[in-house]
Amino acid sequence: METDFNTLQEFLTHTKGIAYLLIGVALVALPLFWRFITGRDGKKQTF
Amino acid sequence: MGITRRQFFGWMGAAVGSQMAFTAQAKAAGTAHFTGYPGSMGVLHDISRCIGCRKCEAACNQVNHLPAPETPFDDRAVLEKIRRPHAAAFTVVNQYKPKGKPGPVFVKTQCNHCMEPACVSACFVKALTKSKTGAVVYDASLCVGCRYCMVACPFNIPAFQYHNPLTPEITKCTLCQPRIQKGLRPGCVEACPQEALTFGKREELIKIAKQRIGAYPERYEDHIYGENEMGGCNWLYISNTPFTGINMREDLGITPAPALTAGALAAVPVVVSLWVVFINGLRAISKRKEQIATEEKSQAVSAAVLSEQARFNNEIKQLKEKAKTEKEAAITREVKKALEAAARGPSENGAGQTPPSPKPSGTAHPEKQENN
Amino acid sequence: MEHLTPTPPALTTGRDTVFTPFNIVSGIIILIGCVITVLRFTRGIGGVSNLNDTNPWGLWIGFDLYCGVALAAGGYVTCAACYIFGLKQFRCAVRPAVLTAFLGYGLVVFALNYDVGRPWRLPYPIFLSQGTTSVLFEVALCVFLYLSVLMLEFSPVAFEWLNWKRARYIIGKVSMVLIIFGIILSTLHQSSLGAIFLITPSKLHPLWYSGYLPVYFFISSIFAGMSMVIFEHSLVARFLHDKIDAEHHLESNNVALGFAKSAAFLMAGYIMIQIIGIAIDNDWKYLPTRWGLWYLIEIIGFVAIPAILYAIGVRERNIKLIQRTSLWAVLGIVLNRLNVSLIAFNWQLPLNQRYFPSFMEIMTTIFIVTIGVVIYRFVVTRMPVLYAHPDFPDDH
Amino acid sequence: MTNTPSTDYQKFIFIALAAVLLLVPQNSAASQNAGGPDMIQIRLTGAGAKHEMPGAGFPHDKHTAALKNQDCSVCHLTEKGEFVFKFQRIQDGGYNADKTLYHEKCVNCHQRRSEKNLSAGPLTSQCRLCHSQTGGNPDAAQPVSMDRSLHYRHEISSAIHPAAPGEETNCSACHHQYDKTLKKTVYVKGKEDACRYCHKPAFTDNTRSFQTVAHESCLNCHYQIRSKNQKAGPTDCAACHDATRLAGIPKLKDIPRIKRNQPDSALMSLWLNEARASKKPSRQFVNPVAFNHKLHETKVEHCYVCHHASMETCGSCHTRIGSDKSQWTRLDQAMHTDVSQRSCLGCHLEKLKSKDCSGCHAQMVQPKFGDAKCAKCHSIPREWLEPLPEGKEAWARIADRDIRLRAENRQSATNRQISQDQIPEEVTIDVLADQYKGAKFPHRKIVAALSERIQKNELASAFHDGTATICSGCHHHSMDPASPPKCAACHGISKASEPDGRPGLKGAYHSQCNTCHQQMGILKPAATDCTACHKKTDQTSSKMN
Repeated sequence: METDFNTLQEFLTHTKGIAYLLIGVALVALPLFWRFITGRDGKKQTF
Repeated sequence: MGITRRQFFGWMGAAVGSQMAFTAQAKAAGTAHFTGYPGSMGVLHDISRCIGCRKCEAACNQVNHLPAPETPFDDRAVLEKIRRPHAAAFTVVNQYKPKGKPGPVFVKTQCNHCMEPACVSACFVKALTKSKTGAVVYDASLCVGCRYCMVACPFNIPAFQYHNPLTPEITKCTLCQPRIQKGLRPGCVEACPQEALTFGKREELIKIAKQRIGAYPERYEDHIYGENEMGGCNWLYISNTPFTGINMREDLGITPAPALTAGALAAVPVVVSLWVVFINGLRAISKRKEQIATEEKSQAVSAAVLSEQARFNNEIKQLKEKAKTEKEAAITREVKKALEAAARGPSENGAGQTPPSPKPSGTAHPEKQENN
Repeated sequence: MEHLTPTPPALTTGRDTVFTPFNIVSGIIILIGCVITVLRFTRGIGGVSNLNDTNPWGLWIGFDLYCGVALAAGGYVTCAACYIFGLKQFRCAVRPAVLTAFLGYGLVVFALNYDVGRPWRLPYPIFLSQGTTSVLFEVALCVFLYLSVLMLEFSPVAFEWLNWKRARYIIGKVSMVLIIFGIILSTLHQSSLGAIFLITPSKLHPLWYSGYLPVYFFISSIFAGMSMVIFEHSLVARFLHDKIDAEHHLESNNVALGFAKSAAFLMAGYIMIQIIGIAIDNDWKYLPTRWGLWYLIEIIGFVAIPAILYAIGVRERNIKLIQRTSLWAVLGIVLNRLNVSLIAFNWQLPLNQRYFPSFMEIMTTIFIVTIGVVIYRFVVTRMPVLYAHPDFPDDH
Repeated sequence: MTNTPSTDYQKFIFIALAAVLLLVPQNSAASQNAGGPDMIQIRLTGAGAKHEMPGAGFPHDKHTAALKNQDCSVCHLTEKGEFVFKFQRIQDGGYNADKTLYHEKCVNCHQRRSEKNLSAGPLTSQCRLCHSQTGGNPDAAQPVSMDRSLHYRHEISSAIHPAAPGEETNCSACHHQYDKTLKKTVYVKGKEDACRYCHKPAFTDNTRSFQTVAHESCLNCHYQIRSKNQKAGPTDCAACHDATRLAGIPKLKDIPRIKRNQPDSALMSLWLNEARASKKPSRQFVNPVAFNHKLHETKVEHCYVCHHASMETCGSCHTRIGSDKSQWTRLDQAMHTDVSQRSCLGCHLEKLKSKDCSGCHAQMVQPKFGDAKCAKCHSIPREWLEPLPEGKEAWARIADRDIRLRAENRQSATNRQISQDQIPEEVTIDVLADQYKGAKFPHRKIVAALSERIQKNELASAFHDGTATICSGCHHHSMDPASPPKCAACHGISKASEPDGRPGLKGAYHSQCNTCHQQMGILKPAATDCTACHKKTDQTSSKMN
């Protein structure tokens, strides 16, 4: 996998691609973590 | 170079972390400076040499199999009007008559093949890519036809087949990428009788340009157009007249186009992550408020109940006391009566009857109190 | 299910004859639209529009997309107010707002089919080749996802109408997730529509070009959404009053007051950041020019004045004034979006190289708006949008 | 981008709405004030100046034309019998006073005239008609030059009278010096200087600016002569400042020299000066230059071209180490800089840009100081200076001798030129013929034409003194220009330029021919008319795919 970039465009294509993946990760992981935090607060909280 | 779908999914795992943080050679955004593909090719257009013969236009037309023009290429009357590249011509030569110049000046216009192209940065399907040869290459098989590349291009180069209803394409100079890959020079360069166009490695071209400006300081403007404009171009220009006077904007700045939107795009993941946090937080707060409100309400209710009960008990107590005293009084009275009666004789019957207890008022029911 | 709705008198007369004035006018427009559609796909974009190589984007992007998306912001704004900030009194405004947003986005995508060269490739950026460095990629992704989310958000209404209780129950379960998704996606692409023009500092007039463009677009979309909700309610109250149940009727005034208050304050903040933007880029010198005058007309005439009128309306509880102001504010947003995408774009070009939409472009836009109105009318006269469904009371 | 008028109209409305033209008030004024050479921009400065409006544009000739039968006194006051060319005042009265003055007097006059139905300027309510952003057009007003021709006409004019009667020449009518002890200007014969030495661009040291002087002195004189019904110089703006009218001023030929005791020739050498002063033979630095002053006088418009700060010799300020008067520019720097027209090298390089020279020279790398052939000017041989010449005459003799020798050299150079039979009559250039046939190049004819131009020019013939110097115009870098190698020997036949920037053969041919034709103004055949030089072949296209 290429790690050395010659153009800003190449560099950004690479990093923005990862950023979009991380968005997906954030959307799943953060709510789950919130669920974990509030898991014992009481019955029936969606998040 | 680009991200393939396999890579995309490949990164899904732990690779993401290592990619970002631990690759030693990878340049970090803060200090990164990119100098383009080493050895990429370009063309130096010496405007002072151009005579406006339109041989380059003819060659371009022939090389790219474009439709024949309305007027033949040796008809110079078209130069009377300023033209721009369009679907049927990837390059055009324009004639300008700048102030203080005895004769006209001719400028060839085509894709400048930017080092950091705005069109490539803008394309949302990667139909435009920057090739290692220096060419900005268009892939019609991906193009949706959104024309954002045309909006983004600071030089107004990409054109569109507006009259093709179903399969319109973006058209622009290809730097003759297929010819370059065969080791040939671009068609226009080959056709130029004046050698106003010089094809070569970009680094070499800059040296040649500097050499010419140094050798003929009186003839040339001391500026290589395209050396730094919008992060630099693979197509370079030197001129014997100020560029602004020949429709070449000198106010474009040196910021490469991708850098203009990089910041806004960088905000996207941050906004998403923090929105998730904030929205949850806000909801939690408003829920908690609701909860507290409910609790306070029920507390208030039970407090009210308690105080009412106390009042009731008190009343009962008072009534009881009253009843007691009344009873006692009655007893005493009855006893007295009985004694009197006994004294008079046992002739009457109702003597043993208890007095009626006072009926508690309707306030006694705690459940009903809530409805008040 | 018709019997469930309060029977509207207007509709009863409508049943007798199809040729109501509304139907005739919209019918003609739709007919013209169909003709243009055929022309568009036989003669090409150039055959029906004045778009050219120097002005690649015209009315279809400037109005249909830019204004359409901004005015559909009511959906996420109302959802956020109701479910995130817990302002329950806005609950009755949610469904109409979501419907408007759904229609708005649907029509935006519909309009894109005219504007892009090969519309059937519109899914390409999402499924085939991701140009991650493009702001347009982000917009495309967001619009695609948000349209899906809006469809799901709106689906309960359809399910109630169709009386699909099971589906209605399932969708009710995930409604909160949908709402949060909707808000995030809206935030992103409302601002990204501004970010689209970040790449054109040399073409967009400096008074409109700013590094803050995404922020401007986001903030203005919020009060655009609020104004649109108020405006829509005033229209509904006038033309579809028989569709509104008592609760909605009562609450719509509260909605107007609440949104007008927030919008006024947001507009003040928006003006502030506009001024800051000018200061940051040192664009003062452009203010005493003709473009500066035009800019001031937009900012003072269509933001500051509506903000003040909203404020007065709220203080004096003058619903009429608020409703009238909402139209003004909506026009202001339209003006702003047109300025950024069309009027102040390519401002340095001489007049004869500037763009003006063709008749057919304008007709296409009118056609698309008409479709929106027709569908809206169709939906609210049949589905439980403006009133609570008796079988599903007080849900959501 | 083609537009029918109707869409243009639509666009106009659209943009007009967008730009809200209706609120911008200055359109009509702009066109009126675009201005010719007579447009004066009135913009008051001074204490308390508040510019609420842009300056006012004042079309002077329009006013003189409108007041055709009246003289300058309508607007200008006189002092000591001469007009002061300020409006209605002798001296500036400060910003506010002058502002009021302009507003009252201008508008009153306009008012009076409009009441009489005469043509009149803007009135009180029409501020923007005068105060527009666009007053004055810098390109319209050209400076007039008192060149040798015009100077001579003033010298011999019988209408002009010298300051003191009995003087033979008119010099004293204009030239003067300020005598500090007498505190007045006096005329000193033989010490006439250029006006600009004292009259600077702005008012300095109690001396009027050059512009003021030029107007007050010239115009008053013209006016007075005319009032005696004699033929006089012009008094309208355009006559001196309009490009076309300036070009129409007749130029005299064979103008006699200006007489100011200047030498015919001068020996330029500072070390020699020093050696003479100390009477000691000095170590020679570089051979002195014999300067043909008389010849150079005819090549420039006026003395001021070279004598830019005084009529003294160059060396009086530009000393060997420079002086504060020369801002530490040494003589050698002053004479060899290529950025100033006052230096020898700068002026000679400028001459290379003329049509006759630039055909070859525009394509040559511009010579730098170090590349110049020093001995061409520094030509006085050492032995002529031994023993050290004593006295002015001895110096002049040496200079004259050198100048004479150079003239002889020029003559013999013409004779030495390459003989006609050495020059091929016609050359066919067809190495690269494909789409077009080879070009027939009339070699001898072209050499003859160039030689003729060289011989007509003293400077050119002085420098083209080698047998075959002319050949190197095209056959550059050739070791023996008389028998040059083929162009293809150095210029690659592969159609591509070399990495060092050397053009390929096709580029070399075309740019050589075309550049020369364009530079020399030979527009036929046109550079783009391929078939004027080449016959088309049947092969319709070059090998390209």
